[in-house]
Formats: sequence, C-alpha cells, structure tokens
Amino acid sequence: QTGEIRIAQIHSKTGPLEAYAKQSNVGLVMGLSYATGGTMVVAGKKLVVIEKDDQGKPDVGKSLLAAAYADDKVDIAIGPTASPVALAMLPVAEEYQKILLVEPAVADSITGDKWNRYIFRTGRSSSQDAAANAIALDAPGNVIATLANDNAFGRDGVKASKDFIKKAKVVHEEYLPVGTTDFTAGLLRIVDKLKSEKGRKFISVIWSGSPTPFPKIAEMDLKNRYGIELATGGNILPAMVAYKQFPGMEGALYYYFGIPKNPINDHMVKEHQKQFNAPPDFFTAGGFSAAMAIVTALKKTNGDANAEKLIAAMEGMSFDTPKGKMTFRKEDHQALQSMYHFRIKADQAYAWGVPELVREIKAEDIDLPIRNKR
Amino acid sequence: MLQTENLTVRFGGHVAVNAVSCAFAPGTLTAIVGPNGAGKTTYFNLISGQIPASAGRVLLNGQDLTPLSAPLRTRAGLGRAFQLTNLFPKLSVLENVRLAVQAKAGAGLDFWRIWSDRRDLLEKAEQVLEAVALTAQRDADAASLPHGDQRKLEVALLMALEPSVFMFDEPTAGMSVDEAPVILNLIRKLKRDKSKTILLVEHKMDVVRELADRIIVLHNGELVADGLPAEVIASPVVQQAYLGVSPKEEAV
Amino acid sequence: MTTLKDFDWKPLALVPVLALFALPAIGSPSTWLTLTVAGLAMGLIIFIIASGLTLVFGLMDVLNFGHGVFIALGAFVAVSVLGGMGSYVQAGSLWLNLLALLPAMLVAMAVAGALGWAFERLIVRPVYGQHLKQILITMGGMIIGEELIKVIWGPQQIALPLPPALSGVLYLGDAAVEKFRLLCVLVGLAVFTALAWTLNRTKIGLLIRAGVQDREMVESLGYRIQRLFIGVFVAGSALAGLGGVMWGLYQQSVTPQMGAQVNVLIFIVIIIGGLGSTLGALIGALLVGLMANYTGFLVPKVALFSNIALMVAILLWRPQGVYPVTDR
Amino acid sequence: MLTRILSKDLPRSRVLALLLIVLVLGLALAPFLVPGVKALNVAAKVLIFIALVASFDLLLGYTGIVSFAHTMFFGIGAYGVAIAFTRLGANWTALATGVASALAVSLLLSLLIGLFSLRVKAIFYAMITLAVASAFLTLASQLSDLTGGEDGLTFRVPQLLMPGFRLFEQDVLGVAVNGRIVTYYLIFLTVVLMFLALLRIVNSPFGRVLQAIRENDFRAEALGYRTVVYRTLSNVISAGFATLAGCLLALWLRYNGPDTSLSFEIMLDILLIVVIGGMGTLYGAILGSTLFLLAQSYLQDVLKLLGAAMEGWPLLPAIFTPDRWLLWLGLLFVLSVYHFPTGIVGRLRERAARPAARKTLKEPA
Amino acid sequence: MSEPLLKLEGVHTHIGAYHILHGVDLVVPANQLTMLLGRNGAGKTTTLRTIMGLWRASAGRITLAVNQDKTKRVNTKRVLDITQFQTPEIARGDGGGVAYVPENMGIFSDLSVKENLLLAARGARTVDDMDTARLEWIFGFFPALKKFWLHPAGKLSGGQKQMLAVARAIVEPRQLLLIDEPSKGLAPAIVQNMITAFKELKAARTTILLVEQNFNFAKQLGDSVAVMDEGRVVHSGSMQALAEDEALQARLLGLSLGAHG
Ligand SMILES: Nc1ncnc2c1ncn2[C@@H]1O[C@H](COP(=O)(O)OP(=O)(O)OP(=O)(O)O)[C@@H](O)[C@H]1O
Ligand SMILES: Nc1ncnc2c1ncn2[C@@H]1O[C@H](COP(=O)(O)OP(=O)(O)OP(=O)(O)O)[C@@H](O)[C@H]1O
Ligand SMILES: [Mg+2]
Ligand SMILES: [Mg+2]
Repeated sequence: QTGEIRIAQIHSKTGPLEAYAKQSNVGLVMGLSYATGGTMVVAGKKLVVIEKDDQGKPDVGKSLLAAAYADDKVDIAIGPTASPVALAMLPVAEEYQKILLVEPAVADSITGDKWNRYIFRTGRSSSQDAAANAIALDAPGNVIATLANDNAFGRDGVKASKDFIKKAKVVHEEYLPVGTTDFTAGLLRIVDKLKSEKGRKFISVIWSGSPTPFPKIAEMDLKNRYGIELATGGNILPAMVAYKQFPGMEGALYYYFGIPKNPINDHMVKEHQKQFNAPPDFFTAGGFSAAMAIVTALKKTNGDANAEKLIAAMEGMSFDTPKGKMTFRKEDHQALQSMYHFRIKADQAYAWGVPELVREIKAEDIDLPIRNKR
Repeated sequence: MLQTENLTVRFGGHVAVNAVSCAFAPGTLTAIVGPNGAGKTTYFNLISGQIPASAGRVLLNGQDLTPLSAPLRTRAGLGRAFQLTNLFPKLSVLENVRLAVQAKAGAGLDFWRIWSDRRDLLEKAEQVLEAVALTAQRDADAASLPHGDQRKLEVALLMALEPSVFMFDEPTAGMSVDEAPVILNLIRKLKRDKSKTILLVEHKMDVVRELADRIIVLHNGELVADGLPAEVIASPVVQQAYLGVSPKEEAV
Repeated sequence: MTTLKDFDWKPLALVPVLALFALPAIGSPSTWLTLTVAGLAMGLIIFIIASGLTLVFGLMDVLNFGHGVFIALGAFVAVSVLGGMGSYVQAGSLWLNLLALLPAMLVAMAVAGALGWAFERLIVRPVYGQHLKQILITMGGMIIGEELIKVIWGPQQIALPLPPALSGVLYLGDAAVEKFRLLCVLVGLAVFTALAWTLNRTKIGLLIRAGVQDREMVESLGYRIQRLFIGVFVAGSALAGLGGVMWGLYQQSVTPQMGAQVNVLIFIVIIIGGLGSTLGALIGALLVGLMANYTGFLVPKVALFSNIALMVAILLWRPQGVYPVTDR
Repeated sequence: MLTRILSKDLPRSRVLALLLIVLVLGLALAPFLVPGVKALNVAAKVLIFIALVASFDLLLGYTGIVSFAHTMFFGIGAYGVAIAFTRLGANWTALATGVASALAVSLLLSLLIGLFSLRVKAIFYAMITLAVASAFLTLASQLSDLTGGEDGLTFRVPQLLMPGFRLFEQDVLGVAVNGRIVTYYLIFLTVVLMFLALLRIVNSPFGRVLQAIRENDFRAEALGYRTVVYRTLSNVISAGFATLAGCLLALWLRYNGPDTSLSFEIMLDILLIVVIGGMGTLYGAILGSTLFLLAQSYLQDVLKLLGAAMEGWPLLPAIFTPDRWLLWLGLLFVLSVYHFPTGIVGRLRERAARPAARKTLKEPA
Repeated sequence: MSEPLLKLEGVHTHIGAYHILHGVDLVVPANQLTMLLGRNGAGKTTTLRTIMGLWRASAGRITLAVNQDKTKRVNTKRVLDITQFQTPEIARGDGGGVAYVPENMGIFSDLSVKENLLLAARGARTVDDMDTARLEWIFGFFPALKKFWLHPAGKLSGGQKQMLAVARAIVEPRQLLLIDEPSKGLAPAIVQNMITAFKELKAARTTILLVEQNFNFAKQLGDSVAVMDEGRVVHSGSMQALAEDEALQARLLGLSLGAHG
C-alpha cells in the first residue's frame, strides 16, 4: 500500500445540476479538512481527492467511475449528483470491488433493488424525504393531493409518501412533465378534486427542476379562494425564495443551515460564511457528511482502504455530521438520519422564506423499509 | 404518336392552357409559337408531368400517361429541355450527362456496383458531349460555364435520355450566333430519324421557318392555328398577335 | 394592400374554433374560462419570446438555434437591473413597479440587441444562406453565450420575484387571471402592433425577403442590404431580450438554460405561423398556449406532445404554415 | 484490390491517406498502444461515432437531407439491445433478437417518416424531424416499464464480453485480454464492415443519383429518377446503419438511457463532426470523430492544466476552468465552421488538387 | 454630346482561381447606346458584373462621370473612380445611379410583380408613391406586367420574367443602364417594343450599355459597339461601320454562318 488514499468525487460539475455539484464539492473539501484537523492525513496516509465531471450523463459517469478505479487507482469514489447516473454506476463498483459512497443522488433503488454490497449512501433517500414529509402532514382529517414530476423521481416520491401517510387521505395524484411551463391546467385539476373536500386541504408538491409550480400556486391564491394549502419539502436557497409567498407553509426538510444545533454545523456555517460570504446550502451539508463518513471509517480501519475492511467497518457505523449523528444501516448501507419538520416565516432580512423548526424527526421516528434483496 | 386531349390547366382564375387537343406524329418537327405567356412552357409542363393537369389527357402511343408522375413519364419516353437552364450546378459537365445516360439505362437503384465500373455509361456520355461540342469542358462544374454553354449542356441532357419525344423549349436563347448552329444541326440530325417526335418552342422565326414541318400557335392558352409553316406564319393571327407591328411602333 | 375581402380568415378562426370545441369537453364553464384566459395570455407570452425569431428565422431565413441565448440574457439583465432598484421593486404601488420594470425591459433589449450585433458580425455573417452551418455555428454561439452567462452570473438558478403590485390575481367573473399575465397581454399586443406596422408600412420586410433570395440583386438596386440585415438581426435579438424579461418574471426565476428550454417551442410557433408572418406567429402562439392548457387539463399525458401534434396537423392542412409569406 | 475494397473512392491526398492509415492502425491497436480504461473507452466511442456519422453523412452530405431524427434511430438500436438483454438475459440470442427487432422498428419508422414528410420543403422536414425526435425522447423517458425511464437500463452481456472474462491466461503485450477487449474488437470489425459498405453505397450508381438529387431534385425528376423513392431509400439505409451503431453503443456501455443515445446534444455532435470532417466525404467521419471525441474527452484535462497556469490572473481562471469546458467546445463549433467550410477532408483534397489545377490553368483561356 | 460616361481601363477580373478578364478597355459615351457583343464565354457578363461591383476588378480602373447637379441640366460633371465602390453605392450614384439587368434576370420570385417594381423604385415607400405615368408607359411595352400585377413573379412565363427584369431597371430614370441579353426568350412583337423603349430612353438622355447576341436587334439600336473575345475588347467603333462591313462581322462574330439573326 502506498502512503496515499485516493478518493474520486464524480459529480455533475457541468450541466443543469452544476450548482448542486459545486455545493457538494465545497462541503466535501470542508468536511475532509475538518475531520482531519486540517492535515488531510488519516492514520499517516494522505487523502488525495480527484474531481471528475459526469456532466449529468449516466454513460459518462459510468465510464468515469471505471476509469477512476482502474486508471487512477482510487480506493473510494463519492457521488454522483443525479440518480440516473448513480444507477448506472452501481454495477461498476461491484465489478471493481471498491466502495462507492453515494451522495447526494436520492433514488430509492440505489439502496433498493439495484444495490450491491459496495454501495453506501450518506445522502437521504426519496423514502426518507417522503416519510418525513408525510409525518409532517399526516394528521386525521387532512386531505392531500400530490403534484409531482412525471418521472421516476416524482412517482417514487409519491409512492413512498403514500406508504407513510396513515391518517390523512390522499385524494388525487397529479403528475406533470419536467419542463412544464404553464401549471394552470394541472392545478385546476387538483382544485377540482379538492375543493369539495372537508378538512384541511393540502397540495403536496414533490418537484425538482426549473420551472417550478410554486409561483403559479401563489399567484392562483388557492389558500384564500379554496382554503388549499401548499406543503413541500426543503430545497436549495434560491428555490426557497418562492416559499416566501407561503408564510405558514409546513413540510419537512433535509437541511437548512439555521436548524441543526451542533458544533459541526456551527463550524461549517462559520467557515462557509468566511470563505464565501454566504451560508452553506442543502448540498454542502451532504458533501460534508460524506467526508465525515469516510474519515471515520478510515480511522476505524487504521488507514486500510481495502473494500472488505471498509465494508466491515462501515456497516452499522455511526458518525457525526452537520445534521447530527448518522448511522449506516447494516442491511442496505443507507445512512439513517434526522429530518426537520419546518414552518415558513417570511423574514425581510432574508431573500428566501425562512424555515423554522417545528420538530426534529429523529431517525428512529422514521420507519424506513429495507428495500433491497439482501 | 403523342396526343393531348382537351389538356387544360387553371391557376386560380387564370386558364394558362385551355382545352388543347393535338396530335404529334413521329418523324415530324412541330414548332409551337405564340406570344410570351401564351402557355407554351405550361403546355410542355403538362405533357411531361411537371404540373398536374386540371382536365384532359396525355397519350403516348395510346397509353394514357396522365396518372403518371414526371419521372415515370420520362421513362415512358418523353424528354424535356428547359427554357430556364436547369442543371446540376456543382457536378461536372460529364457527370451531368452521365446521370442522364444512367437514368436511361435504368441503373439508378444499383447500389452494389462501383459507378465507374459501368464503362458503357461513361462512353455513352462522352459521345453525347462530343455531339454538342462540350468535350473540352467535360471536367468543369456546370455552374462555371458561360450561359451559352449551359444551354448546350441542357440540350445534351435531353439527347442523353434518348427519348422518343423531344421537347425543346427555346434551345438557342442567349446562344451566340456561331454556337447556335451546333444545336440546330443536332436537331436537324434528329429529324432524320423518323421514329422521333420533336416539339420545339422557339421565338426566332427564321429558325422555325427552316426547321419546322408544322407550326401550331398558342394564344392565351388556346390553340388558335395549326398548319404548314408558310401558311401559319402568313396568317393574320400570327402576324398581329405575335409578330405584329406593335401599336407603339405605329404611334411613333 | 390586401382588402378585407381578400383576407384569409380561416387560420384566424382556428383560435375561437379551438376554444369552442374545448368547452363541451371541459364541461365547467368557469374552468373553461380560466383555462382559455390563461391559454391566451400564455400564447401572448410565447408570442413575445418568439417574435424576434419571426424576424431572424422567418424573414431573414437564418436558422438561429442560438436565439434562446438572447432570451436568457434578457432575463439575467433584468435580474441585475431590478436588483439595483430595490425600493421601486418592493414598493406596493403599481406605478413604481412599472417604473422599475420599464428600465429593466429597455436595458435588457439594449444589451440583447448589442450582443445580437456582435453575434451577427462574428457568427452569422459568414453563413447566410447555408442552413446547416447556421445551425452549427449558432448552436456554438449559444453554448458560448450560456457559458458566459454562467461566468458572469454563476451557474445557479436565481430568483426573480414579481413586484408586489403585479403579483396576485384579478377576477373575471368566475375565472381568476393573474395580473402579470394581463401585463403580458398588453406587451404582447404592443409588440405585435409595432412589428406588423413596420413590416406592412415600410419596404423593410420586402427588402429582407428579396435579399434572402438574391442578395446581389438587392444591392444592385441600390440598397445596403448588409446594414439592413444587421438592423433586423439586432431588432430580433432585442425582442428576444424583452421576451426573456417577461419569461423570467413569469417563471419568477432564471437559469442559464432557460433559453435552450424554449428553443424548440418557439421554432414550432414560427413554423405554424408560416415563416416570417407576424400574424401567423401570433396565431401559432395562441394555438400553442390554448392547446397546452386544454390538453393539460383533459389528458395531461398528451400535453407534452400537443405542440408537435399541433404543428403536424397544421402542416398537413397548410404545408407552409398558416400564413406563408415566402415560398421557402 | 485495396482500391476495390475502397470502392475506388481513394483519399486523393497524400496527407489524408497518411492520416487515415495512422488512425485506422491506431484504432486497430488501441488496446495495446494506450492501455487504460479511459483510453479504450474513447477509442470505442470513436469507432461507434465513425459508423454513426458516416451513416448520417449518407443522408446529409450525399442526399442533402437535413434530419434531426438520426439520434432517434441510434437510440432505437441502443434500446433494442438494452431491452433485449434486460428481458431475455445475458445471452447471444438476446443480442440477436435485440438487433433484429431494433432494425425492424427503425426501418419501419424511417420508411414512414420518409414517405410521409419528404415531400415538404427542406426546413420543414428538418423541423418535423426535430419535433418527432424530441417526442420520441419524451416517449422513451415516459415508458419507464419498458425503457427504465430517465434512469435507463443497466444490464449484463454474455460472459465472453464481460470485464471479468479472460481470453488468454497470459497477458498479451503486457495487457490482459479481457471481455472488454473482445468487445472492442467486435465493435472494430463491425464498424469496418459498415464503413466499407457505406463507401460502396455512395460510390454506386445509386449514390451518384443521391448526389444529383442533392444538387437539383427537380432536374433529377425530369431525368426520370423518382426522388421520393431515392430519398426514402437513403433515409432507410442511413437509419439502418445508425441503428446498428446504436446496438454497438449499448453493447459497449452495458447501459442505455434517454440522454445516452437520444439527446439533441448527440445530434449536434454528429452534425459538427460531419462538418469538421467534410460533408459528402465519408473519410471525414473518421477524422472528424477522432478529433471531436479526443477534444470532448480531454478538453477538461487540458483546461485544468491551463487554468492552473493562469492562477492569479483576473477573470482568466474563471474561463480556463474545466467547468467551462463547454465554452471551448462552443468555440470549436464556431471556429470549425469558419475555418473548414469544406471540412478537413475537403481542405486536404483541395490542397492536393491545387498544384495540378495550376498547371492546366496557367495559360489564359 | 459624346464624352465618355463610363470608362474601363485595363480591367482585369479573377473569379476564384480563374483569370477571366485580361485588361478590358471600354468607353461608353454619354447619352448613347453602346452594344457589347461577343461569343459565348467571351466575358461580357463578367464585364458588366465588374462594373456593378459584383466582381472586384483585380487591376485597372473604372470611372463614371456623374452629373453633380440634377436640376440644372448643365454639364457640371465629376469623374468618379468607382473601382473600389460597393455595389449599392454604384447603383445609387449621384446622377440618378446605375441600373442592372442581369443575365439570369435576378427577379425575386417570392415577391409579386408589384413588389418587385416597388423595390426597384428607390424613391417610393408604397405603390402610391410610384410614378403612375411612368408605370403606364412601361405597361404600354409590356402589357403582361399589368395583367399579372399581383402575381408572384416566380410564376411568370420565361418571357414575362424577362420583361419584369427590364421593367425594374427603367421604373425610375437612371443615368446608366447595364443590360445583359434582354431579348432572349421574348416574342418578336415584344422585342420590337423593347427596341422602342430603349430608343425613348436614349432620347431622354439615358446612357445604355447592352449585351446582346441578336445582331439584328443590335443593329437597330446601337450607336457604338465593342466586341469582346477571350476577356478583351477586340474591336470598338461605330455600329454603323460594323453593320456595313460583313467581313468584319464574320471575323468577329462568325456571322456569315447563318442568315438568321
Ligand atoms: N462563377 C464562375 N466560376 C468560374 N468561371 C466562371 C464563372 N463565371 C464565369 N466564368 C467563366 O468566365 C468566362 C466568361 O464568362 P461570361 O459569363 O462573362 O461570358 P459571356 O460573354 O457573358 O458569355 P454568354 O454569352 O454565354 O453569356 C467563361 O469562360 C466562364 O466559364
Ligand atoms: N405555376 C403557375 N401559377 C400561376 N400562373 C402560372 C404558373 N405557371 C404559369 N403561369 C402563367 O401561365 C401563363 C403561361 O405561362 P407559360 O410559361 O406557359 O408561357 P410561355 O408561352 O412559355 O411564355 P414565354 O414565351 O414567355 O416563355 C403565364 O401567364 C404565367 O404567368
Ligand atoms: Mg416559356
Ligand atoms: Mg453572359
């Protein structure tokens, strides 16, 4: 073994997800530095990070990962940003028998039926998101219509949240194509379904990509006209600007810099503010967590990057992150973690709608099913 | 025997060719004359199928060609040279002609042989070029030829098709006085082959007088005169409407 | 001038006919009204972003696949301008809001127009009349433009909230119409009138069409066609910039990719309209807007294909678009 | 002999001939010359693009039809193989079934599109194909049961072609000949055959008619060629070859998804390669594909070096960062259209032809 | 009366790699009709295009004497070197400008007859601004144009297109007309009309340079004549002299071959 541990971060540095990847990389670098006390050395071995750009394309990601393992001789790979890329990458980790730490791609099947034992995930899964959101919304008498992307992301999200909704009633599922520009028709269909219902009425939105339906929902003034409220998860800060128009909106989110209270998060917020004059965002926390997971594991193996050793160390391993403690579940290597039930406050000091913590949904509150075939 | 029966075409309200019935026998050269816009070119277009007829039929040796598209009519034996030169501008002169020869040979769908292996087609094309005196220019792009030579090439394409009916639309327009005879001689030679039907649109009356066995006159889309050259040229309709001393001239 | 009697009203009638056919299918009149009004307004927004392309693609015959970059640029400029006028934008007064919007539009048009000038000189000029190369070179221009936007404004999505007086809805009977869409209708009609007037009352339209066919001949008639082409290209780019402002405000956020996203849509509109016809483009845009709303309500699965189906149907009916201006 | 294999369509330029020999040899020996996963991957992609671009050149360069639906056929091929392997398992029957059914679908579809819309004017045809292709892309990502939606399909191929397979016990020239290398040579052979077949087609009497149609379809009709038939055939043949290229892609990647084989971006890459290489010269596909894919694959690495060198300068690092590699690709688009109006092959041939031309034209006419 | 309006001195033109004009010297006297004759490929069209600035002269000088003051009909002429001018500048000129009828007619087939003429009338913004009297004068020679006023020009017959091309050049008064083979494809009656038209234009002090193959036509109209061969002017003189000298015709034009023309 050399005196180096080589880590590849493969993510969508260019393409529509570029901004996400940037955040993720900043978080990773910051996290590695924090975890190694600024030395970038673990158990006497230097950590070397190689960045690679999958451009958001599954085939590119797949070949980059193979090249990283074979040509660049990396021991551990981290990434990617997009779920389709992740799914294409999974078999490569198995072929080369090396660790792939998935962050932040969310598709359930990554730790579900497409999983293999070399795959770990620090990022949240669609199910975790959906479960947390469902818990925030799930009260007797609530009536819910979902609005989601008409793709795997949206459909899986709706399916998962329906699994978690026990007390409320889901009356309608609306799927709209990615790239929809005019949401009038879809929203009218939802209104038609909801307006005659009794109880608190929600549109639960599971949406990724631009344009988003939020401006249109705000414009249509559904709350005053029909008493229909919006519920959705968290997002990156620029996307939460639209939330400002929905003070009082509730939902669950994965990360917002003002919410978790722990020294790591404090450090990250301070450091990020110092370096970039802005608070860290959604994906920064993810990158940071991945770094923490890797360093913790390497410390456990005493610097041995052999995949089998790492797997043994990481299964069941708990590690600290800006979101508090996470634990890799033994069965599917998914990091179980807290989510946050929030309520939006319109605060003039911020450009975005500020999510205020209602309650922390602890990992043990989420009964996350194991979906792989292990 | 080429026949048109009641051949008619309307563009909106304008009747460009109006119920023209006429028969053209092999071995004769018929000149078609008439003022500009009389419908001569349109008549050709209807016969060769470039535009569909509103009414009427085109028959060749008794076979009804009306339902056929332009390429199929060409294959049935109608050949056409255009009034406004219409070539493959960026292909060489030789290739222009070779394509016509190949069309005649029906070899277009052969996609497994190498084109230059068909020596027969190449030789044939070179003969045609020889006949129109373009051999020297065989490798030039058609577009770079001076106007007069382009007209010759236009005629060469028609020759290469070896149709049974030749339709010339002002073949010598814009050709210099010492070049035009090349084309006219070709037409003379064609006339000797008694199996060919020749139709010629021409505004130069001396050419018509010399070459034509028969003249038909179109005027406003209608067939207004038909007969031997001398008679027709002398007829009042041709004298006035076509050659006519213009009212302007009288006024001056 | 065509008289009223010669006017070909059939394409124009398509719009109300489509709306009438949708009524029984939708059932509820108030839903129908909301959808129709939203669709028409959407149509006008699309018309604004497509109007520049009627000039550039329709008239000048330049297959400008980079048109979208001017749209994105306009939107980003608006972000910066509006950002610099905080108080006017945040004020609740309609007039102050409009006062903030106006310079944003003008600056966006100016910047997009200026870039259009550079685009014409550096990118489009060598490829007039060569469609394929136009596609490639303008795509290249588009990629460069998009990347430069990222260099300047960053790759991330930027929020562009509507000024308060322009957000919210007005009620038309049962139907709710967003205020901003009404503004779009006004701007759209203004653009339409200006374009239609200029093209019908001056020789510019004719000259461009003639220049596309035979540049040398137009020059031989004594017109400086080159200048005219630049002028029209700049105007087309400026209109795209204006469209970008409206589009960005409509989405309330801007991304560097936003131009590329609407590229196919606006090409469809111009094709439906018959290349180069302002009225045709308007009708195309309205049809697209209505169709998207109706199908989105009735059969959302099909909504994605509605534009394409519309285009194919129109081309089957009129192979050169509804009001073909040229014989291309 | 060689002349006949090349259908008498020789490079006609010494430099070009030399370049081609180097490239073909390079590709033939790539696994041994430049070992490594990334290099092999680039080489395989070059091969697949040669086939794809050459098939498109038949349509664009030789027949003069601008179509944006070429990636659709490429995608059909890739999906055919992907779906067959996913459904039928990793065996040779699945491969055969996939290729055959993809070809059938492509040929039918291209026939339909050809007959239906080749009658409209050129721009309209281009736009219709653009619309159809984007509809097809949407369809592919919607039919997730069949196509895996946006996630695409990851699948296994027969053992012989898997990375784990070893053809020989010993290394050959220091390289372990595994299933990937076997796959590479399978692709190499197929592409060589496809290329030679296309070369023959464009140099046949049929190919000559296509060129005539490109120049002046009206005149071609008047000579008795039914242009609709020829255009449709050209469409169908080119679609067929694109489909085969798609099959090879799926076989190589062992993955397929909408963006991998259907995206408009690939369509643009194809167009650009045709233009860089030289339209209407199949050899251009070889040069263009190699050049373009090398640029695409290594531009980011180059920029990383450059960017590091410019550290400290204002603005420059922001432009010379690997993240902005598309900027430079865009520039490549623009510059190549500027500087290679007739493509590289056209340029080289002009250069080779010029001395000869000068000799004959020296004397004033 | 006959000082030169247009003068070419040693003009060479290259098209791409080809050297087409090899030093053309040509003098076009003002207010006269000059015929430019020569066989196919002699370089007549290239000469006209070079004058128009559509090809650049690679050597030599082209000068145009412009009437500086249009209103006073006095000869305050200025000689301009137009060799480096752009086409639109040459067409606009100070003294009314230059109009060109190209060999291929160059009509805008997309536009109607009306629109074609409207574009040629630089002074007019709409049809209403056009000089109706002059239009009627043109219709007198070419009645078909009136009949097909609103037709797309591309749908006209060959001869009608030729009429339109000539009409476009004379729709407004110009100082100099360059006309390339106007009689091809025209019926004899219309050819006669055109001869009349050119005579009237000449009477109205328009200078005309005309390329023609139809020697009969040339004979009736020309004042002076220049004959080109292989990119040079090989003969120039008065038309009358050439018309009377059959041997010269035979040598220069190969006219003895045919009685026609
Ligand atoms: N675009 C071009 N490219 C190459 N050569 C050309 C081009 N245009 C003209 N030529 C050549 O220039 C020479 C002169 O041509 P030009 O058209 O001036 O002759 P012309 O006297 O007008 O003949 P015609 O009476 O046939 O019209 C010819 O040899 C012709 O082949
Ligand atoms: N496609 C068309 N659409 C409308 N009108 C047409 C069309 N084709 C021809 N015409 C009209 O039909 C008439 C006859 O035209 P045609 O070309 O047959 O005349 P021609 O006798 O050949 O005249 P020329 O001697 O000038 O060549 C013309 O008035 C022309 O404007
Ligand atoms: Mg005619
Ligand atoms: Mg000429």
